[in-house]
Amino acid sequence: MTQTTQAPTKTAVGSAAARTRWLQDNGVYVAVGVLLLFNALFTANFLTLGNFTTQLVQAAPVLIVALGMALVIGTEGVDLSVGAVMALAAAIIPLYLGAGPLVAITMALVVGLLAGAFNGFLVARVGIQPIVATLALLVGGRGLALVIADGQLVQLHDETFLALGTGDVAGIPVSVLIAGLLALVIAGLTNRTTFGRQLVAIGGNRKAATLAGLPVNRVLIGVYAITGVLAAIAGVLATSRLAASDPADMGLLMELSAITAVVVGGTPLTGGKVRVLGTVFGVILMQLVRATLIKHNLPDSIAQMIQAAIIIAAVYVARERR
Amino acid sequence: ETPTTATSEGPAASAAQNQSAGPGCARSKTGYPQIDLKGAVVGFSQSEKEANPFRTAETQSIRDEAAKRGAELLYTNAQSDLNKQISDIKSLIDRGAKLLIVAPLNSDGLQPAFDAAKAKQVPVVTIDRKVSSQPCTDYLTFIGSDFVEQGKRAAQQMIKATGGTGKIAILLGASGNNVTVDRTKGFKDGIAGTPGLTVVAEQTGEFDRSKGQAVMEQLIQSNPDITAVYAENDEMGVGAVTALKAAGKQPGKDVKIVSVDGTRNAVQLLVDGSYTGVVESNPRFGPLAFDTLEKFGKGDEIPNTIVISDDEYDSTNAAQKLANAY
Amino acid sequence: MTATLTKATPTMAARTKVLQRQGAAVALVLMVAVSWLVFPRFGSLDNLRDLALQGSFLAVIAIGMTFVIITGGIDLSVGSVYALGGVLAAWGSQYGFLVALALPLVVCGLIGLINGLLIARTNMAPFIVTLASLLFARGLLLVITDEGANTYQIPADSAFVELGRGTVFGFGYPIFVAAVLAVLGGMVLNRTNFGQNVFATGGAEQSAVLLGVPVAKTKVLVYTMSGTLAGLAGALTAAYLQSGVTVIGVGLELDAIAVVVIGGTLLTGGMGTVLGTVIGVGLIKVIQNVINQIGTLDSNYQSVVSGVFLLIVVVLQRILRR
Amino acid sequence: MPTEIPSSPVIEVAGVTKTFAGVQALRDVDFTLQRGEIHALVGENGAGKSTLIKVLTGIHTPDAGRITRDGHISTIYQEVNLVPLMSVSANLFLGREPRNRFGLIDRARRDADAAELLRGYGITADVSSPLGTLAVGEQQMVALARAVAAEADVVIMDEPTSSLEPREVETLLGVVQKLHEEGIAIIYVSHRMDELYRICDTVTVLRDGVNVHSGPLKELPRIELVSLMLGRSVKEIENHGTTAFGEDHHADAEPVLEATGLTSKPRINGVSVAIRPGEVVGLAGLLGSGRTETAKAIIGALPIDGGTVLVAGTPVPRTVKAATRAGISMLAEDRKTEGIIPNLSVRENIVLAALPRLSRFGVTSRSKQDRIVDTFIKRLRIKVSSPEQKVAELSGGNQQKVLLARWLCTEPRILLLDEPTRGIDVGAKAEVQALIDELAREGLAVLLISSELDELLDGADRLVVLRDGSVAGELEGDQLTREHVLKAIAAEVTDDSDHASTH
Ligand SMILES: Nc1ncnc2c1ncn2[C@@H]1O[C@H](COP(=O)(O)OP(=O)(O)OP(=O)(O)O)[C@@H](O)[C@H]1O
Ligand SMILES: Nc1ncnc2c1ncn2[C@@H]1O[C@H](COP(=O)(O)OP(=O)(O)OP(=O)(O)O)[C@@H](O)[C@H]1O
Ligand SMILES: [Mg+2]
Ligand SMILES: [Mg+2]
Repeated sequence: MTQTTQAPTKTAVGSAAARTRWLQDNGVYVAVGVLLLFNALFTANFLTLGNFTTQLVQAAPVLIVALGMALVIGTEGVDLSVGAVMALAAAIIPLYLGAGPLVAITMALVVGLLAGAFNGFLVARVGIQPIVATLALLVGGRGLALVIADGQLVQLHDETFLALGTGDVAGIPVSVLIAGLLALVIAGLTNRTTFGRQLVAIGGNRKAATLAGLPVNRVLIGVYAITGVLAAIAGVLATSRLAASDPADMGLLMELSAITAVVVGGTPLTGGKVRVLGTVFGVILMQLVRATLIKHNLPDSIAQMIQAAIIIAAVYVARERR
Repeated sequence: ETPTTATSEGPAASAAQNQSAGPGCARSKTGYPQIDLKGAVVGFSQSEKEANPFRTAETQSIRDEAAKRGAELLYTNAQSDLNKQISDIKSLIDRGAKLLIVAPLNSDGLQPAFDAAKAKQVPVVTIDRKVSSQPCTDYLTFIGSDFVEQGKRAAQQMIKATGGTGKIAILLGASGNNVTVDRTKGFKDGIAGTPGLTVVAEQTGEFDRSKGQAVMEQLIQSNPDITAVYAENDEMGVGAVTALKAAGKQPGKDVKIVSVDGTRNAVQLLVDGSYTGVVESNPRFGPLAFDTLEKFGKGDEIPNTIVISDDEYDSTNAAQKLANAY
Repeated sequence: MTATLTKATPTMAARTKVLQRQGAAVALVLMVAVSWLVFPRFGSLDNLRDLALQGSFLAVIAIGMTFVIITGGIDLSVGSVYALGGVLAAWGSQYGFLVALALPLVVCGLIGLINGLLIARTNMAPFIVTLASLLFARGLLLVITDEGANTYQIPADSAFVELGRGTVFGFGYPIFVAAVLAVLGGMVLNRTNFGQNVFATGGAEQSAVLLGVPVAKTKVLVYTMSGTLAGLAGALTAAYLQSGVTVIGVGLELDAIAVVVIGGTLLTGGMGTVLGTVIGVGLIKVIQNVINQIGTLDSNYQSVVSGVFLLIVVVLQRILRR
Repeated sequence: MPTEIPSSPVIEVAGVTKTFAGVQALRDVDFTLQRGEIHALVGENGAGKSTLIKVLTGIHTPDAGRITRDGHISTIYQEVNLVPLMSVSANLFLGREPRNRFGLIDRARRDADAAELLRGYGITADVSSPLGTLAVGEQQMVALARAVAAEADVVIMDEPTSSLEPREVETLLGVVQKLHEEGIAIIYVSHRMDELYRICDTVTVLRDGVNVHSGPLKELPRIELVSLMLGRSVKEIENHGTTAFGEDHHADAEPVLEATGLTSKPRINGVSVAIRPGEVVGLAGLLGSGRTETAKAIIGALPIDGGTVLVAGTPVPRTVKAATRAGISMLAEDRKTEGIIPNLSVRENIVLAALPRLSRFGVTSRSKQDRIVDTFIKRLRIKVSSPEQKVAELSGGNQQKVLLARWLCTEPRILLLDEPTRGIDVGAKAEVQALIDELAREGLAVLLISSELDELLDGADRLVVLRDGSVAGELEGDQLTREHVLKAIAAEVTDDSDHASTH
């Protein structure tokens, strides 16, 4: 029963390790670059301003949701209810649009805040695991939205409100601008504030964070509330772009898109780390993948399989080594 | 054969015609008991949430007609879950339904439910979607549109509107859905004889407005020369209008849009001039379904397939028929 | 004195523990009793048979999910794999019973195996790996069915149909399949070394490695199992429906996760029972059935009621556990 | 089997090197374990002991070098590595469960065997309850029982006694002796000199990942061993005693902390402790006597059924946050699950509790953080490659120092230290002890929990002895002797004998 282990030669290991480490941190940027290059070469009319605007506009709501999702994932949680919250926000808009767009938007955001805070309460105070706690709202939330809207899609005509979806500031679409600003705010929040650092500490080791006297419950409720508000913002923007309140389909499967983007962007699902820029690029990557598949007119079957492969490849590169 | 007049929804276009050439189905053949509609318990199994105009109108039509004829209506909704629809139907029978109207979620897979109905001698009328089981034995008859025909009519509208030349993008319905398959087939067959029309892209918009819009936005960027869009339901068509406008196109003029359904939103766009044509998919099954059950009860022969007549909207008639849209 | 005290405490603790563990069972018994009283038809043999049959397909999937979740993982692919299994079985039925049964088991098992290998060998998060295979399995299904245009029918007289439609005392075969699998699953989990490894892997992965538990192998096995069982459930469903319906299984993964969690299995891993899962299936199906019994409920309210109910069950369970 | 020393090695290591992300943990290490010997492996925190062990057992693959193993190795790792949610008996027999004739696990027999086995280690806990409900020390004993029962040729113990009480240490040393008699070779890692000299034959000293000495232990004077470990001259070290505590402190008259009647069934029952500023109060007691619970109850981390906590006469609300704000800090016993945030850097771990103080309007100040972190890394001599290194990559002892720093930078008035020197090497231990001393002199009130009696006797001005969750006695001044404490702790055992009780 004698075993002898001979170690591999050292130098090869060292440089390879450095390379994988670099890829791990920057994989998502590389992937976006590669995809851009591919499209520039093989996709007709790709390099136009209009096209880039389209991609950004489509990505904006996903990004806004993904930013919140990144925070939740940073606390070692997950929020499955974001799509339902978008639907709730969409259902609220027509109810209050009569009183002016500002009122309608405020009400939608308040509902998002309440929904998020409710999730946070379940997770932090009642101690229910995030997936299940938010699953309840995923199941019930959309139903509630449909009840509020009486199951109907409502065409919207308020010009000011619709401008959110179609207007631009200095050539930049309003929704893209908002998404960009929110990305900056969330980046600042995670990296520069007590709240942000406490958030990752809680995700890293909740018991230790509690014993260190951190306001664990407050932070958790705060994080879910922020996520709820962000989802509501995304719901408002998507609604205005659609020019209709459509609670049946608004944000359907958004939770999975957002989680995918966050994870592809290098934020581990195990918590304790939030990568905001990575999330932004994760969203862009998934958007480009979808665009590429549509533009090359691939059938749905192949498109789904290619998406699966790309998700695996991106996460494989960015995974944490043991 | 019998054109029914006025449903609660206004002037109905729900004339029916017997399309089956073979022998019909009579009660004597099945040995089912006679049931008087008045006071009878009728079960209705809806397939998905009433979250789109078609389903809303469909359910409402059945409810109204049941009330009108003094039948007691039991209602279930399968929430897009096939297994749930099977238990729904079983539970309707269990709760005492003597007659059944089923809007199948899918063409296949309802056999266990039909078997249960057969065992209890409950006649089943399926509406809006034809199932692959045996008429007269597994179920009584099917009342609904011919989806392939709808596709063909959309193709004809398209040919007329484009003058027979153009590049078409198709916004497909949800993958794996028979409606998608049939409407695609009908449309492609319909344009087959017109070499000037080519399909440059076909992508799924999952019957959803925002997905339709998103896909259209992508397609119009990569294929700016698209001159026509065939959307397999109105919602995607309306989404496409929004996308085209945002891309600086004039839908209805630069880009012709034809879709299937007949919802108020689409017909309104047609009135406004940003749409080209709509082929109706008539959801008002109530009168026909109850007529059929009544006739069956009386002992008349029922055809295997009853096609509900679908209207058509184009720029010439949209304004006057707007009230008909649902 | 001390002796009696120390003796008394454990039994009392044991008693409360039983109550805590069986929280879901208590809820189920209450639910059934109330439904029976309120809705006379609930207790009819036909209704109960249908309830059991509907539950059996979900139960087969959820048993596999229980193992996965106890290892601290999650399998989002089961819904798609289930649908794929059904299509494969229907296609295979033209070559006889054996092919119809074996083909879905092998292919779906393989998808599970790939899930397991990716998760165990590359340290990628189960959530994301199985999310990708959710897409992949759907894509594959669409390829096989010509983008969903083909639905394979199973001849009504084939022996395979009997597997789904046959009954003993009116109770369908799938119920017995699920029951046998539940008993086997419980036995494997509690009475075999593999089962212990499953607990150890989920309870403390690092420690399990140091304790000599074959963690990677265990993970590969549970995902393979989950895939195979989802395929089996699909095959049973196809036999029952007499066709390989393509549109089934959407969102089924969430149902499976919900019942496992309702059954008391910890989503963080390390703890759980197959019996609990079966009880969870019972609860969900009874709720659905009761919503149907009410009959007049607007379809939009149905999801609200389901969501609220899910919430009540998990909150109750959480409170009992304290 | 009698002890004969055959000279064939069971483990032979040649030229092993292991590097972690920039840190060279082992450098060209040679190491030989002879059949049947007890080999001490010593060195400062972060010297590479645990790494060497993990290389030996195959957990880590070395970058270079050759390892030859002959026989089965069984290991007790430094941090308890069992599965808390599984039952005690399942943990004990994981991987070699007793089977019935159908090949299924025989649970009744497993429980019976486990209970039987553990009785030999003085543990009477319910073997079917989850392991996590046992105290850390008891878990350590379970790990020991498991390792020993595995019938190995080599047993490796990485700081097995760091969370054990004197009584359990005796049990453990007894077990080691028995294994030795059976001819099993043992690698024994510990920072406790007494134990090493009592049982070990040979010693290997690691310093900064290098093997600086291997040879017989008995011939090596204690002071020389320490000098080898620290890399300092013998003279420098001679100035230190066994512990680095100074003389008694001058405490104020009024207690800053008054905890009265703390009760949390069933763990503690009416415990009262008062500490004055500048005073170090020790908490003594057997494993499971409720010391950790007392500390946790004081800081609000344990729900209590009764009792009050006053800081400077004002009641403190029952949350950790409120207690922290009132000036109480606690260094938790289990640094892995209750201390470090593994993903975060050393800097972030240190400033964690003090963040609000280092921020303005919720926005953190990096420069303030860096200043504090630098100060503490220097003051506590924390061995890091940079403050931005992940704390999980530090050695156990250095992690402990990071946690101490975390609490010190909150500038507390009352410091609860639960096993502050657990797993800390001699050098660092002296530093920590000196630090406690200094803090007390600066006016801090310190509650010191330690399983090392010497540390308590030297460090504390007053001792509160716990037994079964209640105060069994208080010792002060002259009474602070080994005998008095042992008597108070073990009253239960000695009650029947003719020894007098403490008070
Ligand atoms: N997984 C790891 N990643 C990075 N660095 C590591 C890792 N494990 C150990 N190290 C580093 O290797 C060095 C040796 O650590 P090791 O745990 O072997 O020390 P030790 O001698 O056991 O110390 P202690 O007495 O504190 O337990 C330390 O500098 C430590 O930071
Ligand atoms: N989580 C828990 N659940 C149930 N019992 C526990 C738990 N933690 C500790 N105990 C029990 O409570 C008693 C007191 O444990 P505690 O950890 O306070 O002892 P201690 O005096 O601090 O000993 P040490 O810290 O040296 O291990 C022990 O009998 C232990 O088994
Ligand atoms: Mg160590
Ligand atoms: Mg303790």
